[in-house]
Amino acid sequence: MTSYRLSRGGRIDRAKPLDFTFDGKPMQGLAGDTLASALLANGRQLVGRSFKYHRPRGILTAGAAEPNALVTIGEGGRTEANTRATLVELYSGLTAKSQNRWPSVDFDLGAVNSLLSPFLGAGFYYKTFMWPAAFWEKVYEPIIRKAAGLGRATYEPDPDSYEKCWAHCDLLVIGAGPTGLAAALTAGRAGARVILADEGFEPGGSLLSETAPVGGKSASDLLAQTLAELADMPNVRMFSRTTVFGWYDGNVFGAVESVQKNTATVDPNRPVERIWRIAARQAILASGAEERPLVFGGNDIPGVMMAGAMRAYLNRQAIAPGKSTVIFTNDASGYATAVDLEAAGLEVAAIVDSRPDAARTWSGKARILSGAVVVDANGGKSLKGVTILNNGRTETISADALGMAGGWSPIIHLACHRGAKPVWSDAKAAFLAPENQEGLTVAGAAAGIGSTESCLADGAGKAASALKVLGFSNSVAAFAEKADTTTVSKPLWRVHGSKGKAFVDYQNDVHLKDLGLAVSEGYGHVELAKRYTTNGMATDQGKLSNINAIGILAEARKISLADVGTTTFRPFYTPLSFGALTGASKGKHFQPVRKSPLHDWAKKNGAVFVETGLWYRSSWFPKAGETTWRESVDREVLNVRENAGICDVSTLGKIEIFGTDAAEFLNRVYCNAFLKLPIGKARYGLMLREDGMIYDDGTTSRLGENHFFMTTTTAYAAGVMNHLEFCAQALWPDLDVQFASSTDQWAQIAVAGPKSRTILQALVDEDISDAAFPFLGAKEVSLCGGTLTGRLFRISFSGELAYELAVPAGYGEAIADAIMAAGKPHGICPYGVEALGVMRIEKGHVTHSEINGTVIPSDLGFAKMVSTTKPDFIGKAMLSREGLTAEDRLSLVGVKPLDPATTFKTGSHILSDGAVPSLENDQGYVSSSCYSPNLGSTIGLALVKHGPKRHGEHVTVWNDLKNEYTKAVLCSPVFFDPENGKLHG
Amino acid sequence: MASLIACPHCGPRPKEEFTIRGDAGIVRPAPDAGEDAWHAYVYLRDNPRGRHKEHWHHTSGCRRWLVVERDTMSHAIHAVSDASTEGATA
Amino acid sequence: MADLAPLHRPALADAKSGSFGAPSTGARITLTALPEGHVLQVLAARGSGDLQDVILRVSDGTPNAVRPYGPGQWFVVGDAALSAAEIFGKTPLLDGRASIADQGHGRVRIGISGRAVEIVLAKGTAVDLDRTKFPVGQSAMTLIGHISALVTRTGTESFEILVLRGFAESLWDELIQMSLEFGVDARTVR
Amino acid sequence: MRYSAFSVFLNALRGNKGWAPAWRSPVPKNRYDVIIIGGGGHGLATAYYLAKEFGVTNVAVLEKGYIGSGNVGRNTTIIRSNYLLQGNNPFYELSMKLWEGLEQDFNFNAMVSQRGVLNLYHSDAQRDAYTRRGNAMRLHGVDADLLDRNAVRQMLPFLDFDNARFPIQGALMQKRGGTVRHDAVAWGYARGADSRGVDIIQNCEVTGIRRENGRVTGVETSQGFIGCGKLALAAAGNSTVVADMVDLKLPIESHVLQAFVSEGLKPFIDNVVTFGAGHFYVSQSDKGGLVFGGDIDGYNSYAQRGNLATVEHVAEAGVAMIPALSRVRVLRSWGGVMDMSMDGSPIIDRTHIDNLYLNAGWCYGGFKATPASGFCYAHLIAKNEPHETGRAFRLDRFARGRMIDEKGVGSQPNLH
Repeated sequence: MTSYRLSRGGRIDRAKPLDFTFDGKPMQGLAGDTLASALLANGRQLVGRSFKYHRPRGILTAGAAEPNALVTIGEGGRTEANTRATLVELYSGLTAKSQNRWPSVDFDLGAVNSLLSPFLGAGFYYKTFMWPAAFWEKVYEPIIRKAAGLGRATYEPDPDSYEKCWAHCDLLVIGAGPTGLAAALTAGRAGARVILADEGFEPGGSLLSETAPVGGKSASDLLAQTLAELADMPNVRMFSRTTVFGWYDGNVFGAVESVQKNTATVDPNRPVERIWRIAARQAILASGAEERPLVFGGNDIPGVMMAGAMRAYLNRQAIAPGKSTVIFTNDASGYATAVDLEAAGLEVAAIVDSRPDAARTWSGKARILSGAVVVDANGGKSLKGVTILNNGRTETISADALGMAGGWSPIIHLACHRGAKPVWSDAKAAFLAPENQEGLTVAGAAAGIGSTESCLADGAGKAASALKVLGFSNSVAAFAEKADTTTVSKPLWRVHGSKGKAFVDYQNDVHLKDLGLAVSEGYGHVELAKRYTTNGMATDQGKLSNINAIGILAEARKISLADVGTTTFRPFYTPLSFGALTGASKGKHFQPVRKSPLHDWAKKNGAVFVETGLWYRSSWFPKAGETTWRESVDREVLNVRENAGICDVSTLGKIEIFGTDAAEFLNRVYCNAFLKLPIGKARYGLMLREDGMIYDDGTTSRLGENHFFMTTTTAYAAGVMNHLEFCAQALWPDLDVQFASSTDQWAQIAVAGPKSRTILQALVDEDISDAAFPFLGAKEVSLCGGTLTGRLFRISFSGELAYELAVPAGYGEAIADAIMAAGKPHGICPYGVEALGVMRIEKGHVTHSEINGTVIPSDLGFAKMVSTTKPDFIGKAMLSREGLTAEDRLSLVGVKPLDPATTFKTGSHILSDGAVPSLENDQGYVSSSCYSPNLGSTIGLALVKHGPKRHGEHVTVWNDLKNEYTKAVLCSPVFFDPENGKLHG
Repeated sequence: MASLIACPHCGPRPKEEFTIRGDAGIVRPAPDAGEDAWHAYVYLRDNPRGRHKEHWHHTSGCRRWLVVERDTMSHAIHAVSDASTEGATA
Repeated sequence: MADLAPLHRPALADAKSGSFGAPSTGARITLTALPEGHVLQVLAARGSGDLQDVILRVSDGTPNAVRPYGPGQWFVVGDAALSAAEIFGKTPLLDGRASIADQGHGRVRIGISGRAVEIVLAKGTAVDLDRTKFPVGQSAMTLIGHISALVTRTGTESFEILVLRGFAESLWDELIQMSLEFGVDARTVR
Repeated sequence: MRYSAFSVFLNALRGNKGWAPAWRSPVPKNRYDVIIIGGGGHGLATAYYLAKEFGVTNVAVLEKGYIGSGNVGRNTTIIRSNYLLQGNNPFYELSMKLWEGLEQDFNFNAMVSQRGVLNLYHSDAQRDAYTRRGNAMRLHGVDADLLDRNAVRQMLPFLDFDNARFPIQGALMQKRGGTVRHDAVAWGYARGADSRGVDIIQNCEVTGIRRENGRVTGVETSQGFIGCGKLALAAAGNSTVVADMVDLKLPIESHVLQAFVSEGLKPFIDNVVTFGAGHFYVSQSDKGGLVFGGDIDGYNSYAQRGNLATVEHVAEAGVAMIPALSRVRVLRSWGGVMDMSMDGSPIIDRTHIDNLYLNAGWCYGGFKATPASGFCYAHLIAKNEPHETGRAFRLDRFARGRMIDEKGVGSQPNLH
């Protein structure tokens, strides 16, 4: 046969040819083709090689269950491996390549594995490759890994965009076949908000390939009329090319829409794929049924195809499966295909029906063999003929196509995503979804219904029922009730007497004998058999293979299918790209950016930024001529201690606290006293967790009788706010206290250094002399001649005379500029978080480097802050436990090298002088360290056993990762100005 | 679960808007309740298969702490209420 | 002592401005940085009862000025900037039944409108914005993508979004991205 | 029958008809010296070591489903011993040493593959924390290397180095870390235990624990009453359910953790890599699937399934780390029930009942611990004395204030 495309028929547009390539070879298809149908039209039956034995494989199905026709499509960053040719809508410029073959799909050296197949049975790798032990990783595993896998993924970045979207509806209808269309029509007419989702590029499902009349009309007319009516309803949304992949709690469905996968010219303004999260009040699953393959020798030879797929290709794309087709069936579907083949003028060599009493009126030309089976298909890279066992006699018929019709399995995947187990039905000879699941009804072929007319009726009827639940009282089913009269035949799980390999799971090359071996070795449980043989674990998730495997296991174990049961259906129904799941949150947009109101001010001043959570903070401000970051930081530190510096601390968490019980509340959430904090004063507070560990620290100021202003660390701002709300709402709802996060309201500026007061006084209207505004003062101030109100706090992290000035964020930059201007004559400089860190370490101030969730106040020298008089505060009760009062807890000390020319790093461990390195001898670790330009040495804070008692002890600071072993001495953590002389300036 | 939680103040909202703290069936003991009571409060959990009350914070919504009664087997949500009205009975 | 009034820097001063995305004209989205006037966060005291009418007293009386986002919690917004003293002056109007936190700089208002505005916002929020469920005047504090914001319907095809200042530019960029398929005109200049 | 290349060859010639069941399906005896509740990795390993190392062979493992149906069959297969704290570090290193000789020991190829585990860091604070951790590992003789950005880039050039929201600064690497074929671990231990006389009883759900005079005398099961001398719990996510039968309240919550696998690919990523700026870890299985996971969903659950939001977070972190994942398709997700303890570390201890033993609280780290957990638990059961290495995993450590909290997040299990 020169062309497999018939000259007439189909739903293709013969006026629209589309050029594409397969393995580099130019080919042409038509609009309305899938890649699979286009390949078939070009006479390309062999499209891939199997996973293990590298057997030649052709196209088996016309849909999502396809196990064989996996190809790599696209180029560069658009390369997509393992793409089902049956689902790809053909477009001009498509490039497709076969996979898992070398050098080519027609001549694949890997096929030698077929010869070794007796040694490569299920689980053989668990029994060998163990000697010599080192060989597994060096020899065996690399070979296995190279051989395994399917397609090759690209390392190039994806040039396209993706997005996610929410949708809401009264009724979600999954599948736009006859059942789904009837359901959508019923709900649409009732005025409900309907979403109808279908994975195909053309809605209609089985109606697209149905040739028999439906309810007195042609299927295509019925389809056209229904779609036209739905299109006119504003309350109905049609999602084409949209696969519903998962059913989640709260009746939320995940769906993926293929927006621009059908074009080589992608519009950058639109995503290529879009994830829908559909919140549906009710849903109808109208996903149809999957035809079962038959398990006989050589059932994987290219040319063997599902009978229903054959019919779909014939009627939708006008594709002939071959010159001479044999149908192997135990179901009516085989006959429907035969009818259509003959109607198209194609030869049907025989209909092999395994049922002895196949009493079907057959008026076609083809010969019927009742009670017969195909035991073996013959051929290599294409089908040559079939061997038939007919009442004890074998017979060979030559044929180049074989259609398999083993009966239908309802597609109930989604209905089982929330834990429900499928239920075996003897009447339907199928696993059905359990009934009465809230929010989801299974309808039509997915519920085991056979005829198209009954599916229409079922879809309409179940939609009407769902609408009733939703309160649409007067809905009318769009199609009248119609009893299903289709008879279900006894499934044929396997054919006995095959000579060739009879495949159960095509893609993973699991054949009949593998399942037998699993049972005899004790892996007969359906889950163990799956794991041992890998049946159902391929990219098709066993859509074709699982049911036959269960039948075969049942036979081998001599129990019923119901007792064997199924493996668990889990999301996703079909594989889903990382890109779609990620949406727009990629690259620099992985997480949002949070910018300080002084970000642009810092940029203007040359800051180098560092990511701090979602914020960017200024690290340091290099000046011309400075070549290392240390140079800049040292200068900033020395300048602050000598003159003054300005630092953006806007990222600290800031919380306004209101209420008549605000003071009482703070007294309970801090371990130190807050009840009597005077108005106009700030206090350092330590917040514990209920288990006694320090949670966060910060200063809280009283701005009014019932108004406090709390600051938190940058990292814990959100956590502290949640914690306060928990305490107020869940623990002590009787207290009158409210919170407003004002982190973003204020630009907060630290001005530190001996000249800070002089500089600030230039902006602040009120007197801020030491007498008027002493250490820990906190008040609203008038700025710039009364043009602005800010808040001034006399607090210090650097140990210098220092202030923090908060101004409304929009004025932050102007005020920072004004401070810089006022400070210029005094030598002010901007400083970043690095210099801030150096100064706080010099002063022995802790941060979350020390407050790491495992320290209690006494570990950090805060024992005296813990109130002994307050009746209750968070964390009080657990502090007295033995482990929290133990002598040997890691506690804060300073550490510095004996030789200032040597250094050490944070994360180094502390060993007693001369001790052998071991965990037993571990004394603690360096939690923070820096170079102190004031001391001319590296200094560190460390958490060390018995820390405070060991000042003066010589130790080794051990950093084996860097081969750095520094002799050092433990000391007070306060390295600089221990008398706090500078603080009071 | 928790694809959607029906916040009593805001209506159904997705899990992403919430912060989960955990067991809401335990009551903070009196300060002097003793070591065992405090140990039980901070560390021991019922962890039932079935209905379970939990504290969920509608962090990206109304910022209220809620008590969500949820089934740990089916993920069905039976009740959602504001933690303050749940009060000390939680 | 400097007595020059300091210059106000809008949060979206440097944000992307102009026309982006599809050239279509029918369903274009307009994104507008609204005036950084006043934003008052009003918090009811414990047991203060129904405060709906009381809250109105501190608003400028324009439609949709009062935006509830939870029990006893409102944002009151308006185009006029208010000084600290003016805000302080409003507190007595609440009869001690609620407190006011000035958020005039902490939160930024963005207007978004166009025929496709519901579709665009559905790319960020799980709130059902169908106009029958979310009529004009309705507000919801919700996540838009990864950012929390208060969404208010101000018209059949227009919404306002109130977002933390630090996230404003990030959200602005995301809203542009979400609108590309319809085409978007982004205006940062008031 | 001993497994070997030779036996595979010989059986192939005989049509693979000579293979015996990997383990028996015995009818339960009336009484065992030791009953282990839970036929997962830890239960089976415990039985194996009880028989092999301590000569205790009159042992039954009771499994309510099929063996390996819990977390050993649904994890991301990673092994490592990169722990920080003294209670954990030697224990996980013991486990690593047992992994290294496991296959030859139990004659089953579990595909232990020391591909190297890299934990990326993206900030100075993370680097410092990894410096502390790496040095703690080295103090115990565990291999650890701190790589800078360039070294990571040479190994894994396809990570996002140029356009990342949180740029990669380096990684802590444990070369000896890697992956193991998870199901095979359960099967190897089961086969090894069975061949030493242990009865593995599947489809046997424990419904009650019988006690007399303050001691356990046996268990009620779906297959009837079975007596025992000692009872050992190894029920992972269902630990509190079993402990409830003896009114033992545990510092444990059960949470769902999802894991994922992609479609099969030709070799794509060689190591185990964890993202430091989000929750994501990935490796590639011998079959070609990318096996990956993220954080727990955050709420109590026994449902073995999770929600879509977590799936999306995991994918977002994955693409942030490896942009080329964008066009790779995720095949399947599943969920395990994690016995999350209050400090993130496990419990191997005696209980208030003399002959009742507890092994629980593995959080999501139970798989890598399987050999050492089995070994130390067997020691405890056989000798009534904790093994030196697992001594810190006491049940009363919370009451005593001796938590082993690697993350420092305290008694909130969904943060561990």
